[in-house]
Amino acid sequence: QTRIALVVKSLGNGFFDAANKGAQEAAKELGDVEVIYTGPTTATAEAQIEVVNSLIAQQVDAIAISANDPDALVPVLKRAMDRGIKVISWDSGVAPEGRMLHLNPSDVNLIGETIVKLAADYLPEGGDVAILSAASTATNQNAWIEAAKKVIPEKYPNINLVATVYGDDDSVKSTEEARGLISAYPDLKAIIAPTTVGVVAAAQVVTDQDLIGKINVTGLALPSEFKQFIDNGASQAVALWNPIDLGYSAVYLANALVDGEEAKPGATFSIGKVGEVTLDDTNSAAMAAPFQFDKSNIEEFSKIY
Amino acid sequence: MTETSLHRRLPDRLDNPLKSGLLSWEMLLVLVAVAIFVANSFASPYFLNAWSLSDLTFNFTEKALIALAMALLIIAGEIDLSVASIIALASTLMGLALQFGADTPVLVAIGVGVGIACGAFNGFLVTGLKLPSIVVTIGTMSLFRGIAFIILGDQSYKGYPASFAWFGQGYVWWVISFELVLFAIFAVIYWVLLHRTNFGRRVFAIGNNPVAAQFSGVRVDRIKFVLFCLTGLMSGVAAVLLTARLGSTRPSIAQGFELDAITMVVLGGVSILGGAGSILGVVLAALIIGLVTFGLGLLNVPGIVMSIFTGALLIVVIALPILWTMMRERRA
Amino acid sequence: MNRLLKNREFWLALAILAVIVLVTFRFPRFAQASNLLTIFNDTSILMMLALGQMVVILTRSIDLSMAANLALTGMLVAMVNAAFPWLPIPVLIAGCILVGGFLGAFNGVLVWKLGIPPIVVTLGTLTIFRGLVFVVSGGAWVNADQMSQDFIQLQRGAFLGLPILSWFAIVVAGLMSVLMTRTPLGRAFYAIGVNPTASVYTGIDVGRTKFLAFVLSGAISGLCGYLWISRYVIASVEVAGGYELTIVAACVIGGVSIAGGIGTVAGALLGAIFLGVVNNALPVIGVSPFWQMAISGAAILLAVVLNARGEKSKGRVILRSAEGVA
Amino acid sequence: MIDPILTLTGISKSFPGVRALHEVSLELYAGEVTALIGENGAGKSTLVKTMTGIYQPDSGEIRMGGKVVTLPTAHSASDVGITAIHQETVLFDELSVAENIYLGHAPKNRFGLIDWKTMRREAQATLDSMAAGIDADMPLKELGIAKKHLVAVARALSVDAQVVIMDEPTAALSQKEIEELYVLVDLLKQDGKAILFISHKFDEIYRIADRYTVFRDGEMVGKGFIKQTPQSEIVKLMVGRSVDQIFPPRHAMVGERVLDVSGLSHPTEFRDVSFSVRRGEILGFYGLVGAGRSEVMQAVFGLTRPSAGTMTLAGRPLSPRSPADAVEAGIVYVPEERGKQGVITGEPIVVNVSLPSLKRTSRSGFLRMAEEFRLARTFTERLDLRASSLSQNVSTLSGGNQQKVVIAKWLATDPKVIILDEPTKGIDIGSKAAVHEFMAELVAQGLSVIMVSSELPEILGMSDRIVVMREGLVVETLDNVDLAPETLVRLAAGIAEERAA
Ligand SMILES: Nc1ncnc2c1ncn2[C@@H]1O[C@H](COP(=O)(O)OP(=O)(O)OP(=O)(O)O)[C@@H](O)[C@H]1O
Ligand SMILES: Nc1ncnc2c1ncn2[C@@H]1O[C@H](COP(=O)(O)OP(=O)(O)OP(=O)(O)O)[C@@H](O)[C@H]1O
Ligand SMILES: [Mg+2]
Ligand SMILES: [Mg+2]
Repeated sequence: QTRIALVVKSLGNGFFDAANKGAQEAAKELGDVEVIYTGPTTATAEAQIEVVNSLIAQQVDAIAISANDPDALVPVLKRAMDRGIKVISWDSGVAPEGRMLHLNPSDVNLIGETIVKLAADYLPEGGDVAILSAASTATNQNAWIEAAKKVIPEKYPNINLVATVYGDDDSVKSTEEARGLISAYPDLKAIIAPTTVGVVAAAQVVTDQDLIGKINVTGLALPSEFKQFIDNGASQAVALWNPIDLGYSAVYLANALVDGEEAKPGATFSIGKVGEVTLDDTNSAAMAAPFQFDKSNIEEFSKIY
Repeated sequence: MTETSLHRRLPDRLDNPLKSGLLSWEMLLVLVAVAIFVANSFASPYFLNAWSLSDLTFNFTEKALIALAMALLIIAGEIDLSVASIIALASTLMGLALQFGADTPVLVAIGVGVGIACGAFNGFLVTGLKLPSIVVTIGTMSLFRGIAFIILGDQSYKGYPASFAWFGQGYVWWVISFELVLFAIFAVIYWVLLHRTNFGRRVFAIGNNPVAAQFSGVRVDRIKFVLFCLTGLMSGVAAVLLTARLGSTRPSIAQGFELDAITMVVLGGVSILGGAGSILGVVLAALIIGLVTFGLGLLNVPGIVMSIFTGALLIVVIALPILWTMMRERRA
Repeated sequence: MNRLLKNREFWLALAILAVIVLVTFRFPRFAQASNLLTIFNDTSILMMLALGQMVVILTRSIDLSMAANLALTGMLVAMVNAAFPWLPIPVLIAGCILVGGFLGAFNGVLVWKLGIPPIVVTLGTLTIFRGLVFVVSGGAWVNADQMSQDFIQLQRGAFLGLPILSWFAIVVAGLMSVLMTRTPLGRAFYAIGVNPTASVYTGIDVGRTKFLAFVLSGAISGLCGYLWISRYVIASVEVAGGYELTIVAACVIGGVSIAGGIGTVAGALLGAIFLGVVNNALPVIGVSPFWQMAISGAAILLAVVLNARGEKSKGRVILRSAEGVA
Repeated sequence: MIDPILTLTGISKSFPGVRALHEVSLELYAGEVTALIGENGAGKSTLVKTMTGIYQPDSGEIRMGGKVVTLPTAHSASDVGITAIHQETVLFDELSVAENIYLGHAPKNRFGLIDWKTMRREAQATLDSMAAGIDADMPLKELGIAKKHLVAVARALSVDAQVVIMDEPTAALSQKEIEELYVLVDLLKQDGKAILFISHKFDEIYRIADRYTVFRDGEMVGKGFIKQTPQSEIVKLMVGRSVDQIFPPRHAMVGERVLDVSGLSHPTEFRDVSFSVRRGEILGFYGLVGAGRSEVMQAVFGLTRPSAGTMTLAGRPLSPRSPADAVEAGIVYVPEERGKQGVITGEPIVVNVSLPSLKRTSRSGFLRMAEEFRLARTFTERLDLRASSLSQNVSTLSGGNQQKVVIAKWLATDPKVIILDEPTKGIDIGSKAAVHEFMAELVAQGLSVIMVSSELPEILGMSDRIVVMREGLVVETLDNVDLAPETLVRLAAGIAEERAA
């Protein structure tokens, strides 16, 4: 039997629970694969290292991790690889030397562009926007924000990014930061929150302060958690990839490595119903473009994840 | 006094030290540790493996190093809640030095030096300005980590040299890691310091009764100051190890370490009111916490569930002797 | 006048005013009534918690389990609301206060009957309560979409122009100030902090009074559990993680002496507001959020140093000429 | 004959190791003052505490107006009408004077809330009726010890009680304040209250008491009407032996000056204190409790920094910044509060004794237990310490033996000057004599001794010279030859001065 550990940033997060659903599905399809869904309860690198340590001791066959820190986990994951464990990262990656391949939920540049586009689409005249991110150490968010900053002058010159703040994926901190943005930038037109925790907090603040219609909250959100804010108009549209597919793919990739396939630039892996992915020269692969949710489809998707 | 008075000879002690040693707190902790060890071996087939056991030690050595010095501080009746923040600041400044091309010895010196400086700052506020240590270190806890945030913001430092990484990842021999060896050495040093030197004797005296200790000519403030510096020093050492183990620095490093270290100290039989405790107890408590966490980890039980166990252990272990004497008194 | 200058609360209020004025120079909109009311509303929960903590600290104890208590009652009430959305909110709030009070009573009994130091008791229950959050919820979060609208909206309604949440803080502060200044129990909290031995001579049961202080802080934590969850509309294991020390910090800044016996309702409120203003003012004047932590740390230290200056006992007064000026 | 208001019968109370009260009885009558007399430690205060609900008697019965009452808390005592001024000040520094008076029985308004206005008014009225000259709004911590005592008196009077107990109420008061207290006692008598008055001062007792009861070693040994009993008889009852205490003969040769103190001052505690001690001399410090003698000694010992003044020890200037400095220079201090300042309870005898001498018993900083035991044995056996072993915890020793541990600790450091603050306070008569003998031996060996004591016989019996202090000032330094006890009492209480004025 192949044992694959799906390590997440923190337990309890709806996004990761959905990913686990996909992972279990993949395990069933592959047969003879057991998925161990685990992670710390606090989203810190140190806690995740303890989890990885115990997985190494259990001699699992593969670890698929969404990391709380791109660098701090490298040494322990290296040690895992030294002990013959296949290591991949997904969602939030680790530095290349700490994993064999990385599965991006989507193309980094594409996400960066999408989150800007979501705001710009509803701001024909342009205006001030601000970003409310997760932890300042979050790999994927930082990459997306970089990409977004690059795309603004090229494609959306009338969008003015005034600030980037960090809510640490903590609802209190995110709420406070959102309030801070609103009071510091009276002309703010949109808040972009590329994190499922932050986007809910920001939308709640906008709702509470009666700013619906004045400030549009957008970013990456889980439809089931976010539906009410599309409904009440605090947000016009948000985007996200399918976390179920993400977990599903991570298990497929990990299993492929366990079966002896090699992760090298240009290699192609097939992932069941999702199709196939090809590794780029940093051994990363990207899944589909983010999917957009608005009034027309949120109802339907909120029932799925 | 006068020639006529007949002196009775006072014996050194009445009871056999061996016997009282067997009935001690440490003995209880040893039994608990052995029981958990055996339980773990039965619960998981992966537990009894040299490498597993070696990996296990990484989970607690840094906290336990701090706990050694914290034990002395708590025995003296003070406390330091800022230790985790000292780690963050020391690590950040090491990372900063790295950007300027510092090599391994310099990095270590900076980590340890910053630790001592932070400890001295705490010590000055407590002994110089006569402020309660608990509120002082709640303040410096924010201050030290806050400075780390100011320096680093959302950035991180990485690219520590391999020779530096050895401190947190290297093995001295076979499965014996450098961290473990260092912890063993420090445990012995602190044991000697607390139980076999004048300094340790005075620490106990201060904790038992700071007023009487001062009235007996003990330089209470000076000793407390040194203890804060020692706690800072150990936080600096822990910062070196942790930074080396993670291979990178973020300002959020070592979050929550302070309460874990204090839990080890209290579970180790050190009285939070000061005046009593032993290094052996603290080492055993660290081991117990490490064993339980790792054992549950092998069963993929989340760490937080284990915190219920530690919390309950903490209370039960202190309540039991009290209940015991209460029951005996009632019977009498 | 002389009395006023010796008054800690007066100086703290002045400090807060100074911060507001300074920020307003850079940023006129800051001092607008609406913004100040928002800050007040944002700080409401911390204010209530600080009041609960103050009572415990007055009795020479400390309650490190308040945040974990809040998280546990918060998770419970969120789960109950998700399962039985028809239960009226006042019933839920009463339930929260009861559950929180019960958890506080657990602390209190250990302190009272077994004489275990409060810091050890609450360090233990801090981890136990938080672990229980995970156990009762199975680690799953309760999200906004699972909560009823009443549950979320209650504190957001307005009364006389103020959000209900602010009213909660005002009512709690009012009740607490009556309790602390006008009832024997309130005075007993002070008395056992100032001089436990003498308290016995005046007929105060020291252990029982401490127990009641823990029940009170627990009940307030429970109430805040509901308010917190419905405010941030998410219940998770991590709720208010590390907040216990923020609560203590608010008290310390507000001039509550960790040695017991000294502290007022106004002081604790101002301490909480000070933290609120600092946290709110920094982003507004464009100070990087990364400065927040260091600044609140420095503020705590400053407050401790200043309060200690005021408190420093001048020893006994033997010389007649020195009487009254001590 | 009238019936007593309050009757105690067969009251016993033991503490671990001490039998404080054994089958004692007591009656108090309306409109009369009963004096309770007994040596230190006779059990007087313990009885007061059992009558006010602070201690629970092990056996015995308390009747109030003929009915048996139980007093589980201090509240229940004031409910049945018993109030007390306790010996130690049991007040609250951080609270206002008014609240100190009314804590626990504050007036309430119709909503059941504390009525501060009434409370302040009534507190002020009570204070004014005593001519105390205290503002009820003041924080208590701003008052001196005498005024604090007046607040304690006011507190007792604020309870509407039939029985008023006063445990050494005059100990810290000046003569003028004492006179006012007498007036107050008379008023209470006229009101028909029963008063229990505890005092060591016979002039006082003969002045205001109607009856007396004498305790010795926790037992009631006699009672009667004061007017019909001569003082000598009462004293005989008290001590159970002839009055003259035997003090050891002195063979010391008084030599050159060892310690010189001049102009020592402190902002609030004492001013312009000067004295000197010679080799082989015992210098006595006399004064009422709270005269500031301890504070002066603690400044000499480096615990507090004086604001002015100089000290020289054996010709060399001395300015200790800490007790450690003082010990190194050769000055040691046996504090008044043994439990809090003297011994480290929770540690064994040997550790207590060796603590200041660790430098000598250790080798390069490492402990040598054998050396410590040798040192501890040498000095504790010299003092004839009663203990089962040197590893016995000091907290299990009796007060006198604890005192011996403290003295042993200091002798081991080989000091030049030893300061003893109330060295025989709370020590049984046998041990007292031992301590006195030992002091004589110390000076015979060439040490200088400073002895702070509030006990007249001790001061007169032991000292070569006597410094008298009052309210933080040195009033007089006298050679102890043919001194009348009255002279000292007058100086200490300030009577002479007031007459002159
Ligand atoms: N709480 C206590 N624990 C142990 N022993 C006590 C306690 N209180 C009093 N004692 C002992 O009981 C005995 C009687 O003490 P008490 O205070 O009643 O004496 P007293 O007659 O009031 O003396 P004084 O005149 O000095 O005030 C003493 O031996 C004392 O040491
Ligand atoms: N201002 C005060 N408030 C409360 N208690 C006081 C005050 N001043 C003195 N006391 C108490 O009175 C006792 C004696 O006071 P102090 O030591 O200052 O006087 P002293 O002259 O040294 O008397 P002695 O040493 O003979 O008791 C102490 O137990 C102290 O606690
Ligand atoms: Mg007495
Ligand atoms: Mg004294």
